[in-house]
Amino acid sequence: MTQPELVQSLYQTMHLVRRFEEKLVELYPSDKIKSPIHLSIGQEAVAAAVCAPLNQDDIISNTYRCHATHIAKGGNLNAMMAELYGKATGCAGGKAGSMHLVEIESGILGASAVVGTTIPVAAGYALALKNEAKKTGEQRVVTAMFGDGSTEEGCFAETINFAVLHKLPILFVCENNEMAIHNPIERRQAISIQERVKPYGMPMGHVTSGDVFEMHDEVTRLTESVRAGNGPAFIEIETHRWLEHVGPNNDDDAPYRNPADLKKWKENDQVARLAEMLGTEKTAEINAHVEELVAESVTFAEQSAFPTKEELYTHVYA
Amino acid sequence: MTQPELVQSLYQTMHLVRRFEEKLVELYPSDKIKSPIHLSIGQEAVAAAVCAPLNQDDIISNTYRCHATHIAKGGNLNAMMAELYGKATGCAGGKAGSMHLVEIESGILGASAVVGTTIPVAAGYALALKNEAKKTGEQRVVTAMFGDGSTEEGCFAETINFAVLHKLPILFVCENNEMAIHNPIERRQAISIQERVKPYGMPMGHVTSGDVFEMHDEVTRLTESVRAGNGPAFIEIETHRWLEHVGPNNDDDAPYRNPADLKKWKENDQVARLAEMLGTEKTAEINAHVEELVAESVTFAEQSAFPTKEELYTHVYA
Amino acid sequence: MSMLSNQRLLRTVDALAEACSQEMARDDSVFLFGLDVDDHKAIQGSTAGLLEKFGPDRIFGTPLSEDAMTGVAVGAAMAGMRPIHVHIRMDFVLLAMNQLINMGAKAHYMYNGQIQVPMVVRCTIGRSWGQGAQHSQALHSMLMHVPGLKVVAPTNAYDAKGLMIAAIRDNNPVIIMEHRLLCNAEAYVPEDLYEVEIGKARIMSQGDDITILGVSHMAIESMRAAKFLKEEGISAEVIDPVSLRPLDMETIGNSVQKTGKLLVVDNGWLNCGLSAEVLASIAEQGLTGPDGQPVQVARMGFADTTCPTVRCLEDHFYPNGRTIAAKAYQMVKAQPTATWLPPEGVQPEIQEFKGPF
Amino acid sequence: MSMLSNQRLLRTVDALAEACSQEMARDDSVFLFGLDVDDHKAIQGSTAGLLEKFGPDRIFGTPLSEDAMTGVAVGAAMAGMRPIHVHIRMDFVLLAMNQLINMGAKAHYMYNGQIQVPMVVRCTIGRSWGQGAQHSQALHSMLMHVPGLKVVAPTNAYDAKGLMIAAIRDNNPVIIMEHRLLCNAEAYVPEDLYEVEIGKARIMSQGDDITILGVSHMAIESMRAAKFLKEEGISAEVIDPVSLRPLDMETIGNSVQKTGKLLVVDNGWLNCGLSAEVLASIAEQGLTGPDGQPVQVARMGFADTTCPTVRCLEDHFYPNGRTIAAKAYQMVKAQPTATWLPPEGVQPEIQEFKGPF
Ligand SMILES: Cc1ncc(C[n+]2csc(CCOP(=O)(O)OP(=O)(O)O)c2C)c(N)n1
Ligand SMILES: Cc1ncc(C[n+]2csc(CCOP(=O)(O)OP(=O)(O)O)c2C)c(N)n1
Ligand SMILES: [Mg+2]
Ligand SMILES: [Mg+2]
Repeated sequence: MTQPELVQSLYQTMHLVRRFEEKLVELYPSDKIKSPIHLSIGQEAVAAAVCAPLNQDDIISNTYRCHATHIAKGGNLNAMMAELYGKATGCAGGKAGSMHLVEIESGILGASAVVGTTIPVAAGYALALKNEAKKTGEQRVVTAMFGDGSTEEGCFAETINFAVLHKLPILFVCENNEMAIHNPIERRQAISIQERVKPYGMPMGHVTSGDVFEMHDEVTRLTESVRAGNGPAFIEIETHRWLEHVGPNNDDDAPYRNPADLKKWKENDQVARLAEMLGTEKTAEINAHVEELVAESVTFAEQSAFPTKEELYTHVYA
Repeated sequence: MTQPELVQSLYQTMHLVRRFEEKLVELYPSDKIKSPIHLSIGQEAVAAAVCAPLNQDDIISNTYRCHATHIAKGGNLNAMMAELYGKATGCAGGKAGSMHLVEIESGILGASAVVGTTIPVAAGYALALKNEAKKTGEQRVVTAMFGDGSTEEGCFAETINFAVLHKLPILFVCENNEMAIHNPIERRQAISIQERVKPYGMPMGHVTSGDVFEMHDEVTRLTESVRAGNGPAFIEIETHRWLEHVGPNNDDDAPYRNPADLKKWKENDQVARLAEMLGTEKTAEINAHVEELVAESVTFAEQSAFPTKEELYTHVYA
Repeated sequence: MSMLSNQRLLRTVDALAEACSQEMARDDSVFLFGLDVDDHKAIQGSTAGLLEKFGPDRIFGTPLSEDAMTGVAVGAAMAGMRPIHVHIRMDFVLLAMNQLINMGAKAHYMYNGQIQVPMVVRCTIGRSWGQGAQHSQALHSMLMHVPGLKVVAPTNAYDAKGLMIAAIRDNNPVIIMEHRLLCNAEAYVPEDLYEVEIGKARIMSQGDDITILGVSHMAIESMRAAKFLKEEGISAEVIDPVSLRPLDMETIGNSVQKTGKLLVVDNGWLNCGLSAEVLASIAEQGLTGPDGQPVQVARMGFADTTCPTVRCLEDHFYPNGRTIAAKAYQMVKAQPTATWLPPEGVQPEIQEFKGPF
Repeated sequence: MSMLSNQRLLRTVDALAEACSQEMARDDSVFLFGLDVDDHKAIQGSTAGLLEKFGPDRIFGTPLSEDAMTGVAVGAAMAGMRPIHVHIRMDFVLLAMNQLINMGAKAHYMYNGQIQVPMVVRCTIGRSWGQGAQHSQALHSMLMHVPGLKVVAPTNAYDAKGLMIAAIRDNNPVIIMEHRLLCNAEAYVPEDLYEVEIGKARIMSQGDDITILGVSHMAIESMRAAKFLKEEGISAEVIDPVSLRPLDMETIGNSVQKTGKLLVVDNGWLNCGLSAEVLASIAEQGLTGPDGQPVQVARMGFADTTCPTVRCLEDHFYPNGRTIAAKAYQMVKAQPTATWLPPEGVQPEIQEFKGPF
């Protein structure tokens, strides 16, 4: 991919995430979306960068804050919006909602609302892919997304140890927004995530700049290392959540917020930055396309039917 | 304590542990002790060193492999043996057995047979003692004993983080015999315990020599640091289990054993070493006393009654 | 509810906060901790004001480490403190099962009375607004299975305060199961400190034709059902068990001997659940109704599925006043296929509830 | 048990190892892992020979990390593998509850069928030789509570092999609950691959006077009871449920309609347990005996206490053939205070069992 192509591709992904979620902000007061939504507005660069080096049949594993990577990994936008509406045409027929988005044909492993749970699950998937590669000769990779808070759960330490021990094809991505709900990281973690993880000897990255290109380069380097069979890698990407933890609102003046941080990160907005790089014309073209996609997803969701009550009893057992 | 006093004291403790457990080895085939026993023969130095700097009202928290520290911390030997026999006069009236020895008046918090469980429990106790010290001005300390295997449980990582964050008065003691049952540490842990713990910035020790004096000095230094209010400390003490994981037998020729290791550690036996330092006369005197204590505990246990069946229903709720 | 002076209308969450505050003032061994207990949302307000009053040593947020934090509560309790550990959803208690069950429930027995574990675990059952599979579980039946644990489930502000105080003073691990939809429900609550006895059920409304035992939010739905039934001339006795372990089988038994019919409506799954326990206990005792016939029994609860997210399926996942009334109607009329269903009613706590959480 | 060719007398553990070995040979997506599965003790022999045959990629020990290892099983299963995760004691499953219940049980439903979780969890209930509070728990009732999970409990080598094969081939998480005292019990086992259907109970001995449902080791004790009762002229029908979730209420229901009496003997606690579920289900259905009277029901199980270590208390913690017979005698004779107790019998698996583990 040439540099201009990259700029365009990253911009398109980030802008789509941004606009999709802004649409949710707009729609939410209508109460058509009856499920907790955890938005990634402000954090779009991470998703765009992380998914860029992934193939469709690579796997991404998500937390409840999963809209951005769902989109970036290529999840069907209509099925996604329909899922948020709880419609039968949703990616999980309305059973999942925002917190459990899934689309296995796009390599999107179901998300979980219990913090940390997906980390070992992703490692288990990676174990299977390591096994598969012995037969196919092709190493698919698993990218495990999680927040800074997840790393406090015991299963994080357990999984890192296991993954290194078994040289699993997994990239651990810690999306560090320095918050778990309203609780700042320094009140939860005695030492930095970098310090904790470094001793495991995995190839590591740490992007503090918020620069989507730096994220992209680091993630690409590490993903390729994983794909080459070098075992797990780890990257921590610093970012900032602009809106409240859950829901569509700003909470700029909530006591846990540091306004200077928010200001700094907003000034560092990668969506705006890349728009500028692309120029008004190109941006307008992409934007128009994005608006269409988002509008179409809303129409699709609105026009779809709710599941029938028989659906309550389907898929309890396989 | 003068150096000769220290030698004598450490020897007496170690020898008592050794002889008590050798007595168990002797008794076990009689089937009078009907409970899994996890012996510390070969590891006595750790218990002696760890308990040396502790006061009676300091707390030790144990795993199922708890005979050695139970004795070293000053647990009543008669009540201990009676407990192994399951007698009403046992330290827990027969309800605990070998794996859950307890004697709160000697500062011995009950042991647990679920690996890792006692680590956060010990931290919780330490939290209470930190609180207590604010009122009394005296900092009691908690010494948390655990094996190398425990450090793989998620709660270990969770607890270390919490203890450092809250500057808890706790000394973590990892008794590293490099085995979890028959599974060697290198097949379970991707990196060393030292590497994993070092980043937390606690005062640390690592005794690899098997030398009881080195253990003693290190443990003393760290215990005093904890007592002085500097927060948690961590020590890893390498050692070797001479007998099988559970039960009274040798398993020298089991496939998981490295005979060279066993030989090396047996040649490094601290009980024998200190006996030599003390000279035959002093040793004989102590040994005679120890034999009496052990014999008395057996007599006490044998002569005690079993609990009545009503005891089944006592202490379900407080 | 006994009459105490200085009653005010309080929300359940305010009553909980008041109970903690008064107990923390009375006994400095009490402390409260858990994720998010000290932020500005204060667990729906149920921990509001505590930080200001008691400072960060006695009320503090924790890392995301439910397993170890439960162990910390156990250990602190062993040392004589009285921790209150808070989970914003009961689903997360699954991470704490080892400490709760292998240590908390057993320590007193295993150590033959030498050690006590006076700890409280607060946890909220989620419902509505697409809480979905992992934020809506009610796991009381699992916990009730274990000797050494106590489990209570307040359904109003009065009980919330009284049970919280009783739980704090209890020398055993007590799990307080709250319900998200009941957080803001108001009731008269005395200013004074008082205990609601753990182990006593409460008759919410007297009746002769059928006994309905409603657990947690289902106590509210059962009261709605009773209202519907009244219009059909059926008088239902509604019982709120209040305490789940120990469970007041005496009060339930007395009621069913009067009515001859029992419908247990659990706020949880049926299989191996509280509802099974109650039915089994009645059958085992061979209790009979006023006609000398064995008590007729039935149960309702969560559908035997995972909880779906979308409202239209969720509506069928939970019993409600109407479906409860319909079932009771069938039982009382002895018409198992009767299709009477009350008119749509209001369920303000559901209809007005808007997340996002 | 159906008759298949090439039967040999095998211990339960050998049958389990054979089942795994044959399935691993048949289907290379099957792998087995867990603490100590690959050492020379081989989980009482139940994993013996697998390492030699299939190598360390398909059978491997793990770190002590039950929570994450369960997650690894879930994830590998999602990817199409068929993991078998082994716990040497069921008590340790409490560390795995979050992954088992929040992910394993729910994924298929929550993701609307897009994902399957074909995993097996093997776990052994400990008993005797002072296993005590934390090495003796039988937690099947907790797991039975959860939609999405299956739970089976083989009591002989034939079922052990057939259930293991069925569990491996099942597309859901299946928990296989074994019993330490039954590890070495022998039964005739076909060499061929066969499945024992998950969801079907087995009538162990026919009878007319009372139905005794015995779970896990209690199936053995119930057979002992039936023998004692026979000498008193009482004919007991003993049923081994084999599968606990799904539970074959049809077979149980048919039996109690014939005998009019049901004694459930669970190998676990009673409160909110399997025994409660069975009694509730019978009562709910209003089943009657041959005399048209409601079925008379009772249950036995672990004492409502933590398990003590010393043998003399442990003996009272568990039901046994004699106490089961005595209870059944009271029920059949309709003499609730009858004190008949059979003579001391032999329980070789208990009397001969010597730890140390
Ligand atoms: C096991 C568990 N504990 C607590 C919660 C409540 N909770 C939901 S989101 C969250 C914060 C997680 O923070 P982080 O991992 O940093 O992710 P972020 O929300 O910042 O993206 C918490 C504590 C939960 N869902 N699961
Ligand atoms: C949670 C848990 N998992 C597994 C076991 C089984 N088990 C008993 S002892 C043991 C080994 C523990 O090793 P380590 O912590 O090094 O202690 P050591 O026995 O070497 O003293 C294991 C795996 C257990 N008791 N608890
Ligand atoms: Mg975060
Ligand atoms: Mg070890």
